[in-house]
Amino acid sequence: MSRKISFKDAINEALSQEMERDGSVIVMGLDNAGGRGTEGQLDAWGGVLGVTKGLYGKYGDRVIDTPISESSYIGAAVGAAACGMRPVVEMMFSDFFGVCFDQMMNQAAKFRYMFGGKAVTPVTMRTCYGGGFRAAAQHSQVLYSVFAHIPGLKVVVPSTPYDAKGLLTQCIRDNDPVIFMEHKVLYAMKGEVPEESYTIPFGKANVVREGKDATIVAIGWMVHKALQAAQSLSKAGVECEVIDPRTVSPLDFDTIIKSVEKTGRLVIVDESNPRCSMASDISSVVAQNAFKALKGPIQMVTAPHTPSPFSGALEDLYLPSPAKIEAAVKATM
Amino acid sequence: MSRKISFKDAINEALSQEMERDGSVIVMGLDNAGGRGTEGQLDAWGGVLGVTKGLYGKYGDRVIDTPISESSYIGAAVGAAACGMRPVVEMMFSDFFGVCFDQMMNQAAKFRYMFGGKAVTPVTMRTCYGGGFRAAAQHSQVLYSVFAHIPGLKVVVPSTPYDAKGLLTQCIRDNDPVIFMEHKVLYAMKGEVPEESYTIPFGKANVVREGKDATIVAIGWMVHKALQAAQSLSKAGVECEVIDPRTVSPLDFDTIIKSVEKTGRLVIVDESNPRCSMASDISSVVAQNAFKALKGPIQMVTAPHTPSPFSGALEDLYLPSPAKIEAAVKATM
Amino acid sequence: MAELKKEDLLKAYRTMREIRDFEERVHKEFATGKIPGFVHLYAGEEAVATGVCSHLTDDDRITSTHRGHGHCIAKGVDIIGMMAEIFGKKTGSCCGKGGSMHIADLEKGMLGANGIVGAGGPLGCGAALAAKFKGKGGVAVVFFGDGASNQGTILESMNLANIWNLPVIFLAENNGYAESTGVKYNVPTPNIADRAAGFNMPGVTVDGNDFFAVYEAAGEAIKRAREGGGPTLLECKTNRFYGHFEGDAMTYKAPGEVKRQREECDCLKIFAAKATAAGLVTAAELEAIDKEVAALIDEAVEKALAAPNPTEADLLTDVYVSY
Amino acid sequence: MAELKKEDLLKAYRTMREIRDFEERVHKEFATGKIPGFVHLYAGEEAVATGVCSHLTDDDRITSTHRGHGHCIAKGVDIIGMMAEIFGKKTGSCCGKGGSMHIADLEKGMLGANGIVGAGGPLGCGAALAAKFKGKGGVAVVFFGDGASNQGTILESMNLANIWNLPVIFLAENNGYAESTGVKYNVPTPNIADRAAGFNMPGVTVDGNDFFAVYEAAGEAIKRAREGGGPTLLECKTNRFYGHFEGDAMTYKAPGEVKRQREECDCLKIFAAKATAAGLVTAAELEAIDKEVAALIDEAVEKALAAPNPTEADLLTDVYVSY
Ligand SMILES: Cc1ncc(C[n+]2csc(CCOP(=O)(O)OP(=O)(O)O)c2C)c(N)n1
Ligand SMILES: Cc1ncc(C[n+]2csc(CCOP(=O)(O)OP(=O)(O)O)c2C)c(N)n1
Ligand SMILES: [Mg+2]
Ligand SMILES: [Mg+2]
Repeated sequence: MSRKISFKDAINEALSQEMERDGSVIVMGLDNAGGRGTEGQLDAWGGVLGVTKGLYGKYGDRVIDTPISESSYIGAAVGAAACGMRPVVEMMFSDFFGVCFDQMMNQAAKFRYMFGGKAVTPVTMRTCYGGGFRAAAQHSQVLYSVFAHIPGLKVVVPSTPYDAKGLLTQCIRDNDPVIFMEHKVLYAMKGEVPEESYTIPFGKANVVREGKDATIVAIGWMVHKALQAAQSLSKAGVECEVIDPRTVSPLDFDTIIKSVEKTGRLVIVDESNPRCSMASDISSVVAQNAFKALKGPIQMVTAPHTPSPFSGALEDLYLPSPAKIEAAVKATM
Repeated sequence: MSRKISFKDAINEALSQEMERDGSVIVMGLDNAGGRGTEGQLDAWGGVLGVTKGLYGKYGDRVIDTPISESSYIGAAVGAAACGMRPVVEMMFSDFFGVCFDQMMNQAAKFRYMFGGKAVTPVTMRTCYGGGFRAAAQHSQVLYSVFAHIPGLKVVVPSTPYDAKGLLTQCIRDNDPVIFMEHKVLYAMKGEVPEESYTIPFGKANVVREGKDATIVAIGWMVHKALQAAQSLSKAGVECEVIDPRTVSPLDFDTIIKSVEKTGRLVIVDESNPRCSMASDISSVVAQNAFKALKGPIQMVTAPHTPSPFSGALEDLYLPSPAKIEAAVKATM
Repeated sequence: MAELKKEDLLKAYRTMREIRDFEERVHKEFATGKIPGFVHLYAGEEAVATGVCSHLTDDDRITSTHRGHGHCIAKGVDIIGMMAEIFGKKTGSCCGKGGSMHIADLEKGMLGANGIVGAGGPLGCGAALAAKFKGKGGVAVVFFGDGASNQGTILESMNLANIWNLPVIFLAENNGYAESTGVKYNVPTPNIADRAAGFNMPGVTVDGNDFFAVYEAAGEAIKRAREGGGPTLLECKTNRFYGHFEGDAMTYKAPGEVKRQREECDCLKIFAAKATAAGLVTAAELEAIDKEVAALIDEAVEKALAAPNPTEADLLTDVYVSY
Repeated sequence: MAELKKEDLLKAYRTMREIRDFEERVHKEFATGKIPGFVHLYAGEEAVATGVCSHLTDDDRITSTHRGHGHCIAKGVDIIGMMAEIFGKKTGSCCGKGGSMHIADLEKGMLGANGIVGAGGPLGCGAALAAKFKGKGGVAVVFFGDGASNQGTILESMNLANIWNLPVIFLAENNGYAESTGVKYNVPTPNIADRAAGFNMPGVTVDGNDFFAVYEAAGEAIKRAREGGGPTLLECKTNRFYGHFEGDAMTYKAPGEVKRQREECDCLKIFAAKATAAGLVTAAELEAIDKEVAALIDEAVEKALAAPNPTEADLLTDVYVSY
């Protein structure tokens, strides 16, 4: 495998291949084709950042543009999923889940349990998240910690084009509601991606780098920042193991605990706000299950308990950085 | 002080005294008076569980009944707060925040930061939460972990009538958006409450019981379950310190850490689902800051990663119980 | 009326009677403390669910509300399983995990009672979308109350349904109250159906206590939807005979209001009077049904009481298909 | 027109010119990469914000949208501070923490641009509620787009406003597009104002490129609101001259569409033509304003470029009043 494509194209390819493979897969979202009801071009946009571009040309009415009525169209995806379809519905920015949180938290997530195991709701909710675009407080949030808190949802956070394609394919074939979180900074990133379709199972972490001195767990975009830090630390003789959980619900605690049992040290890099975050979640589970193995306090590198600032000067300080990760690794020593 | 009143009446009294004291305090919610637009009695309900009963008679149009449009009426409370009022708005059950999550997460919580410190939004959102009523998956959730994740919100969870009155009074006088969470099981609970008005500051935990062998942090209804467990353990010679944080954002980590430094052991009792929960939050902060003091792994007693079941037979198994807390304390040993 | 065969009429009457007796019985059992949780009864509104669902097959879907027992029965959900569910038993429709507020049977096209007011609007649009893709003329019906008519989800769903030309009927059950608040306070127009025009769809208001009026209006709307003619807003004005939930003293109602409604607007009485007067069914036939239904409800309660609770093994299952 | 004094006209023209020049300049600066984040320009729609806000004082409040620069300027927000904010500078209206999508000035009654479509509906109702309690005739205006008209929050807010008889104007800025999607796809009725009847309020549609038409209709609605007559839905049909956001190639528009609109529907040209033809102002007076505004915008950009960034000390402040 040597073909390199972008994270964005990897997502597009997964969507296209699954639509080709299974007629019950439909794609829904704001401007997912674009140009409806205008005198200009149809399929003008492919979603606000162009991720679904070209699907309309191939699959026509199976690409459904929606009014700005997220409760209704996300809820419609949930309802259609409970009635035999496999919708992939786009929430433009994860911040906007606020306007339709009920359909996700109280409907999609709870059907199966409330109905005694008799509901199957294979809906995939794709959404773009995270900082780095100076998009300020309402377009930069991370929120997977909130989603993972909710039983009944699965939450997937890929960090590479390869994982994006394989995990999204798994989302679409999966029989549970899944939130698929695409970091906006990663869209342009290129990587090797096989042309044929493939799946990556949920709940299997990826050990991105092996090391014996400290374990760094990092999520989404943060995986790349952790790798930078690990490289720099390596020069100083500290070898970090970097683990990318890939899915945060379910989360592969086993791989993390095994690594901590080896290294005795843990840093978690999570772009979320800190309180009740994925970082605190992983920290608490490890502290409970690998208590004896820990040689020093677990360190969390997160955003502060503050909304995302607009100014680039502030956002750069707001986000976890390789320097902060390095410092955290040192603090575990 | 010897007058005993119920948790519900304590809340009602705080509302009434603050309405009396400050004309900018208004009360809003579904059927908060009740009987509007009918041929029957006015002030028929006082909210679904009767908490605001009688305020309409005293304060008339400052008690505002709302249509079932939570986004609009909660958002209106937020907007009115930003324009000089001090609304106390009721969200009947905390589960319903799903339909208006945006107004809370992206509006109320973020105004001040986004607007460079120039907004003041003194809105209090009262809501009823938690299990025990066989109210099933959509009327039993806890959700303070989700709210506490969000910078800009304060989250208050009283466990006694005394605290309910003092903390709610503080909420109303406070200049930030606050969520005030009332456990439905506690409404009927009686306790000593002074007649005059008083405030309890945010971020000051209450050491409900002193002990030297283990620290139990418990929230809301769970405080009472923890006390039961502590009493039973005391008979076996284990003396637990029981700490009620009272507010989970801000959270008084200092008091907890000091206690753990004394006892070396920590159990957190949190009615939430476990992932990215308040239990994991407290656990991670303590593990980081009292690492050396810990003599055994921190234990969390929470609900499982499962929606709330309806059947009483299941709900009793679902909720943290004194027996589970006892077992957890033993597991820290 | 002409369109309805005798067997159709008897079936409709049986359904309404089943709902009424089911609810009256749940009311009694609740008072004894044997039924846990929040319970909202549909008694008084039977003609609405029945008039609508008489037109539906198991392939058609409905979304329901917190007041869902009537919708279930009208959609053909097994009454024995329903009663067991409401008692929280393992043999219930949802294994005791859902209860009254989440009672469902997806195989019957009943997508669940719902504890969130207005949540059914989007879900019903989704069911209709699925039906549209299937292309076999299936429809969805969204039941919602006068109170729910103010929820943004319902309003925006009407617009969505129109834009997507979905085979969905928005069925407003206007029983005059949202909890303790009168519809006059919450809805500023004479009819909820007046909102339809803003979303470019037909809006119709009928007497919801008259099975025949509901049946006819629903038939038209459903036919139009099946034929690709898009959504309709159909409002049925009716009454609830019990409190908002069990335990509600109804002080917000005028003295004697329910009594008068029971006398003058009881859909079962109205049905019986019309159908016998037209010579389509006999009083004896209806009485026979009454007896059968009474026995069925007795059986349901007996079985529910005797049924086992779910056990610890059930607590953690059914969250995911796989995890 | 008669009602407007010369100074009012010149002030309105100045405001529209300020908005236009501000936006044209931001467009240019954005292209050089100096402006971070997402930026949505109001050019083309100036007559709407200006026609409405001409009736408002600092005690009246408005809620805005992602496309908020025009609303700010029309509401009297300081242009120097605005430009600095958009550049992310410490001297900005929001200390560089908000940016284009959250630009605000509460003292001027401008409750913020908003990154969440439809969020202003509830907030505006709240502002109107506060005004009602204050009892001094204050009003609130909720600006929202044709796309936002489908958001449940906007729809239910209209109902709420009616029930509570709030002094609020729902101001639909129909520029024909929600991002790349035409209003014909999203809104099934000829006018957005057609939705008003369902919520029992007046609904009016005017030419949003004609300052005078907007001014008059808004004046009536605002007067009614001030006098306790309740809410109005006022729709202004207009055009946006730039992409949805900066960087949008606008392939969804017909070739030449914007060019034609700039020629035929430019609200500044229309204003100038009407006002000079009526002999109320002279071309020279308008030109003088043009020059002053050009200088002001130059100054704003220069100051913004020269201003300092916020610093680490600013990162953690302004989350709470106290914590
Ligand atoms: C989002 C939400 N808000 C509020 C409630 C509480 N609640 C349950 S039923 C109800 C009244 C519903 O009135 P209506 O729609 O007329 O239905 P009815 O009870 O009359 O059948 C309310 C407010 C809820 N369950 N969900
Ligand atoms: C809740 C929410 N959904 C979607 C978006 C993305 N979005 C931003 S502007 C916009 C289009 C708005 O269209 P319209 O209301 O017509 O305003 P205009 O841009 O034309 O001024 C969309 C979909 C958002 N910001 N918030
Ligand atoms: Mg009702
Ligand atoms: Mg628009």
